[in-house]
Amino acid sequence: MAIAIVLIVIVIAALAFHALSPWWLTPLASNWGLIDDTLTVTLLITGAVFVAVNLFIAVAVIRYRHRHGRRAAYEPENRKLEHGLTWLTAVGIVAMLAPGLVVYAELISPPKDALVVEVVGQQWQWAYRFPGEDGRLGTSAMRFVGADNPLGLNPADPAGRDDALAVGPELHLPLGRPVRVLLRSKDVLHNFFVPPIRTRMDMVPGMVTEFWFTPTRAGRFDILCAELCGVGHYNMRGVMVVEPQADFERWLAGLPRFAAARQVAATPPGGDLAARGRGIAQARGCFGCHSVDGAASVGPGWRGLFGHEVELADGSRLKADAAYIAESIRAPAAKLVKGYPPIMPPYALDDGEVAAIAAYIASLDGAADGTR
Amino acid sequence: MHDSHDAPHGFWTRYVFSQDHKVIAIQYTVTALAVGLVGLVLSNLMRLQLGFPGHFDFIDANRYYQSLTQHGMIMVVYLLTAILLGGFGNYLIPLMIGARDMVFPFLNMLSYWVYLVAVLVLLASFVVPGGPTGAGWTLYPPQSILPGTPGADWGIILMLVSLLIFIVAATMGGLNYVTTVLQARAEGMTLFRLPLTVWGIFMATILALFAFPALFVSGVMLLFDKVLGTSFFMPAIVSMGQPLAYEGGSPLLFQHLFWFFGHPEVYIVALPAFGIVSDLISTHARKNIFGYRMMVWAIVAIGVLSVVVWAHHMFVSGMNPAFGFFFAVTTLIIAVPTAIKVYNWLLTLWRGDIHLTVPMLFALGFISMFAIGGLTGLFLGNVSVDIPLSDTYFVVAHFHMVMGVAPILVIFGGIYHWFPKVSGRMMNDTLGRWHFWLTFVGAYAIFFPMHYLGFLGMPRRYYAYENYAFIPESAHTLNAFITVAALVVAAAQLLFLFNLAWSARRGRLASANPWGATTLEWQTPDTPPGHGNWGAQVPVVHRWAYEFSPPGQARDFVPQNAPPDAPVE
Amino acid sequence: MEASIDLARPARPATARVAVWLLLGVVFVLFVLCLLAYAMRMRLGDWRALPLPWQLNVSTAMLILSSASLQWASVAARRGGRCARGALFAAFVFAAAFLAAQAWAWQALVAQGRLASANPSNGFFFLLTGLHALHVLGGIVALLLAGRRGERLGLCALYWHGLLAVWLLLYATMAWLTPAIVDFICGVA
Amino acid sequence: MDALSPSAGGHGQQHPIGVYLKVWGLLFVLSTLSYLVDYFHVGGVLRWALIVAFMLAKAGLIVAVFMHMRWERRALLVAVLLPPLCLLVLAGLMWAEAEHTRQTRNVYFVAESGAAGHGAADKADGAAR
Ligand code: HEA
Ligand code: HEA
Ligand code: HEC
Ligand code: CUA
Ligand SMILES: [Cu+2]
Repeated sequence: MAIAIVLIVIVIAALAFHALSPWWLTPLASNWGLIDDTLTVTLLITGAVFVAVNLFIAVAVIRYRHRHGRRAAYEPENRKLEHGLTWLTAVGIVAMLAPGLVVYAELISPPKDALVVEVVGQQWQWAYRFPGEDGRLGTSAMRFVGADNPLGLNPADPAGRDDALAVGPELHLPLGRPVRVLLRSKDVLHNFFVPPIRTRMDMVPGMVTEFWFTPTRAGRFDILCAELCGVGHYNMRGVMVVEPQADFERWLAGLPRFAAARQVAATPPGGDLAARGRGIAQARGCFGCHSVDGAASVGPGWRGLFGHEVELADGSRLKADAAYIAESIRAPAAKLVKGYPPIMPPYALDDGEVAAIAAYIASLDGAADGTR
Repeated sequence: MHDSHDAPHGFWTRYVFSQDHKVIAIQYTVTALAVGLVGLVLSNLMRLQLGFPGHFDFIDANRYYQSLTQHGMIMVVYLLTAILLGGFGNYLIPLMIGARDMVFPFLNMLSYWVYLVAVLVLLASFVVPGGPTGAGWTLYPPQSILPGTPGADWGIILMLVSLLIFIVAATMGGLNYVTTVLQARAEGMTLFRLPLTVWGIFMATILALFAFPALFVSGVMLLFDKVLGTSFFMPAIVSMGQPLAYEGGSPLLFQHLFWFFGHPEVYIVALPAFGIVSDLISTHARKNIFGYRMMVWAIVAIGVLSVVVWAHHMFVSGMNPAFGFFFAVTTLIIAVPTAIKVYNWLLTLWRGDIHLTVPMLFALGFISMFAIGGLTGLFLGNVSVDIPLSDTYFVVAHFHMVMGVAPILVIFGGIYHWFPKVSGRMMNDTLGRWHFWLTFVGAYAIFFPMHYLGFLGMPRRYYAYENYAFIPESAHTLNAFITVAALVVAAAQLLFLFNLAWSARRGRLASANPWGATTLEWQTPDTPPGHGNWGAQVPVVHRWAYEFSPPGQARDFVPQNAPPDAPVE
Repeated sequence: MEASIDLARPARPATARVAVWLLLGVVFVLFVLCLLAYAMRMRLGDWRALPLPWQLNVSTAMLILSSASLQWASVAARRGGRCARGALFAAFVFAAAFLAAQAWAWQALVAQGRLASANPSNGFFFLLTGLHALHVLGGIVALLLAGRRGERLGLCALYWHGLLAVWLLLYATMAWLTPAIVDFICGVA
Repeated sequence: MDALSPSAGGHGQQHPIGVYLKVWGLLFVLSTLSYLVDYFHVGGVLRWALIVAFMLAKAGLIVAVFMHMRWERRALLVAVLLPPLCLLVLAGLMWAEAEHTRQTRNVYFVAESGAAGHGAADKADGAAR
């Protein structure tokens, strides 16, 4: 008996929860209202079945619970009933599936005139690339990745020379124009997920995946990584800024082009040491775990590190000098910083590179340079 | 493989290295529940972090991902698969089909000990340097074998080795169960007179035999990639700034192999639960199961179809987009035989004589949980609706309702139901009811709201959700609520453990057939059944397993082995 | 099933046969899945066919001989013939020779520097031969336990023939399967 | 007493309509599968192998059920025949999948460095497309 009441209460509570809950789909910001509609159709059908099933149990328990002298009916099967229910279910399924497939067909056929943007993932940061004037993205390969070429573009491909690079969390897109997003990863699986645009796709190393949408609402949207990619997964943040075409073009124009960026980054050692250090840290993926604004993320932040006291896991303290930094890079497990897990992989960098990184970390002090 | 198989005498051969299926079943069950408890504790560690982020600093990101992975893997493989096939399968198959034991008792024993080794290797990964792997239970490469993932050195290797060992154990057991069902049925026990429990376990075992090789292959290949540096799954990669020597492989290949195993796996744990719950409902509603043949065919159809739906886990994986159509269609087709099962359970209740015993409560709870979990599966199976929901808490809610809670409820129901046969004593009713209510209502409280976090877009496998603009403060409050509910439910399991331990020694003595059930296991001459199960004579079967309340009979059930001419008074 | 509890009866031969067939089914699925992965991986561009070491011909011959001897042994044992012991011994020797020849092939490849990691085709070679050798090894253990009774030898022989079939399939695939053939089968131009 | 009838009562030989429905559903699925063979442009020998396999399965089902072959055999037949069939499906799909991956590589990536192995990084002819 109690079970009948509880089931009825559960149904009522579920409906009330649905009606009153403040948690629901984020407001739509793309053309994919169709997905929301399909979801609503599915919700209505399944919701009705949910209510029906629970109420049926409740009624059955109330009517047919054991009482003295009651005896169950003997009824091995009832073909007409089973027949009918099977058809009913089939109809329900078709009602959900048909619209779903229609929408899917559209989801996988991007319009021809879409703006192409490439998103490149790496543990735990984002980078973006737009085609230059020729409207084409250059080819790439992992073997080209280096300090001066973080996205691994093919230097010999003329189509890639004018590609605009945005290395960092921020992606700008023009309002109202279809965007075809090509996705690529340098290391592991990631997933480009912006809840308000609904559609998304995994980023798979070794291949290029894609999806498309049209932004319909201006604003700043969180970009999340929605495929487990290691300890920093939950912290792989990006921002998608949707803005009018003119603003977007201004932003795009300000981006470095591949060929030019390479020249700058290739400053020979002995030039600005700290800048070289920054390049190395960028290429080696240090920023996946270390921020430079002093905030702690997966690893300790670098601002205010050099020359200051560090508390180690064993309680001892020491001053962070160049030797300590070198050791931290080459044998991170030797001296663990308090409050952090021993997850940093050892890096076999040569003395020059280590010195450059140390110089860069030192340069972060006192907000002298305003990096980021 | 031994020639003689007399009733064993010594302590060791009787209780430890026993070849008796009943003892092996208990060993499997106890071991599985023990690791299950570890899995439960891990889930609460995760919940503590999610509900009260930052308050418990021993749960850092590494530990979180390790808990997540081990929780998922333990629950799915080492608890559910092991307890349903190794525990329930072992105990019930021979008894229900009227056999004296499994056809290969020695192999059966070996299967348990190999399973135990798999468990120990798994647990060993908790103490190796770097800890257990934190790659998620799906173990997707490249991430699972690269730095940046906890346990990427020792942890993942031990995880894979443990899985391979587990598969060996499952195969040994599986060959045994299938052959036993095919070859050792008592006279008169046709396939279409088998209790649905046996059907469910039988089909699940066939699925296991053909699906586990896929996991085996992907596991071995992943080990090769990790240890020998081959590039089966690994393309050219720059990891943490270091170019690696891999080249040309495809991570998608692993995902296909994994899910070619993974989806049948979820039905491997669902089908036995379907079978068991059918028997519970029929017995405690004193009514024949409605549409028995349909139920059998539904089990077969689900088993078959479940092998061609795997890529519904990969709708956003970047696979060939044309596959979406195929897999959406096959996935939703599976809902039809599943729906038939739900209808037939419901129709079995209708016009029944429902005894609200503890096993029946768990069975009813199962229907409710399973229905909602299955229905949310339809969102996910419908490609375009899956795209926004994939890898969010909606998926977490779906699979906990349908797999995390529903079969667990059946396992509890089954334990309350068969405990009198296993131990000769009844379990305590009051404690059982408390256990049910806390678990059932608590599980709703934990997992129902998660669907809404999923709609909101909260991704799963997140250690923390700080500073995301689209997540309102209220969502964090909700998470705290869920955590509290999870702690309560976990604590409620202590009632169950206490009840088990206490009833085994002090429980009320049970009669041979306390529920008035028709199936053979209740008709044994001794309770608990002795060595060889049947005394001098194996039973002869005269009817199906659901002869409840037949017209013109004084009693409301007729055992399967009661002779047709002499109705039981 | 009369008075005495007949648990002493070993599994009926028919029963054991069902189990061995099932086992062969599982083994077959296992290797077919490997070959599926093989075919898919082959497609991905960086594949270079591995020139198979000539030792494989030796090992193939050994496995065929072993299989035949075991069949002979099982038939002879069932008839109560005397040659059973000799044939059984031969089966062991040939099986061991098979493993030795496989190991020799491995060693030859390693000596040429063709390690598993050099190319996916090498990786698959070691994977497939290794898994298969493990199955043969398992068979040898079972054979050791089987003794000399006819029906048990019959079961072992069945398993042996299964492994031989699997080996021939593996060998043929590694030797002759090219992307062009799969393209032809699948009709992709 | 009829050994095939589930209950002892006098239900006789009739097979419930549900079974026919079920089988009908299966037949429908098989037909869909044969149709999908065309949809995915599977060709060559595999195409005919698949189509024939599906046809045989259908014929088998019809013989077994609508022609009342023994129920038990059928259950086993289904359980034993279908896994290989499913493997065939897997085979076809995997091949299509590899093709898809290779296509994206050909379009977007510079060709792998080829037989020389890695290291020889500069064989970068953009003509690879
Ligand atoms: C016991 C385990 C179990 C079971 C039975 C199911 C059953 C189903 N599952 Fe679930 N699933 C999992 C365990 C399970 N699942 C797990 C573990 C995962 C996540 C793995 C991971 O990523 O970690 C998952 C993930 C998962 C996904 C991938 C989501 C994603 O990652 O994006 C999908 C997508 O299609 C899916 C679909 C379904 C469907 C359609 C069913 C169907 O079989 C359900 C059928 C049941 C019903 C439909 C309800 C009863 C029917 C009625 C009451 C009749 C009325 C109905 C109508 C009129 C329509 N599941
Ligand atoms: C059978 C499977 C099963 C079960 C029972 C559970 C039980 C629970 N799970 Fe689990 N969970 C998984 C399978 C399961 N889970 C899987 C596969 C994943 C995915 C992993 C991944 O992403 O890689 C996952 C992930 C997962 C997450 C997602 C984390 C993330 O994505 O970041 C969360 C978060 O809340 C969670 C919570 C819980 C809770 C609170 C419980 C419970 O506390 C619920 C309430 C408790 C019960 C209903 C009783 C359970 C009883 C037992 C387990 C028997 C124990 C033994 C005895 C009593 C003797 N689980
Ligand atoms: C996987 C994440 C990760 C990556 C990638 C990473 N680190 Fe770290 N790093 C950490 C963690 C965690 C700590 C703190 C624990 C410790 O000392 O090992 C740390 C500590 C350090 C320290 C000591 C900082 C202090 O506050 O005392 C230095 C210096 C450092 N890392 C430099 C680097 C450099 C340079 C790189 C790239 C070449 C790098 N790290 C890449 C995680 C990472
Ligand atoms: Cu990147 Cu998760
Ligand atoms: Cu699935």
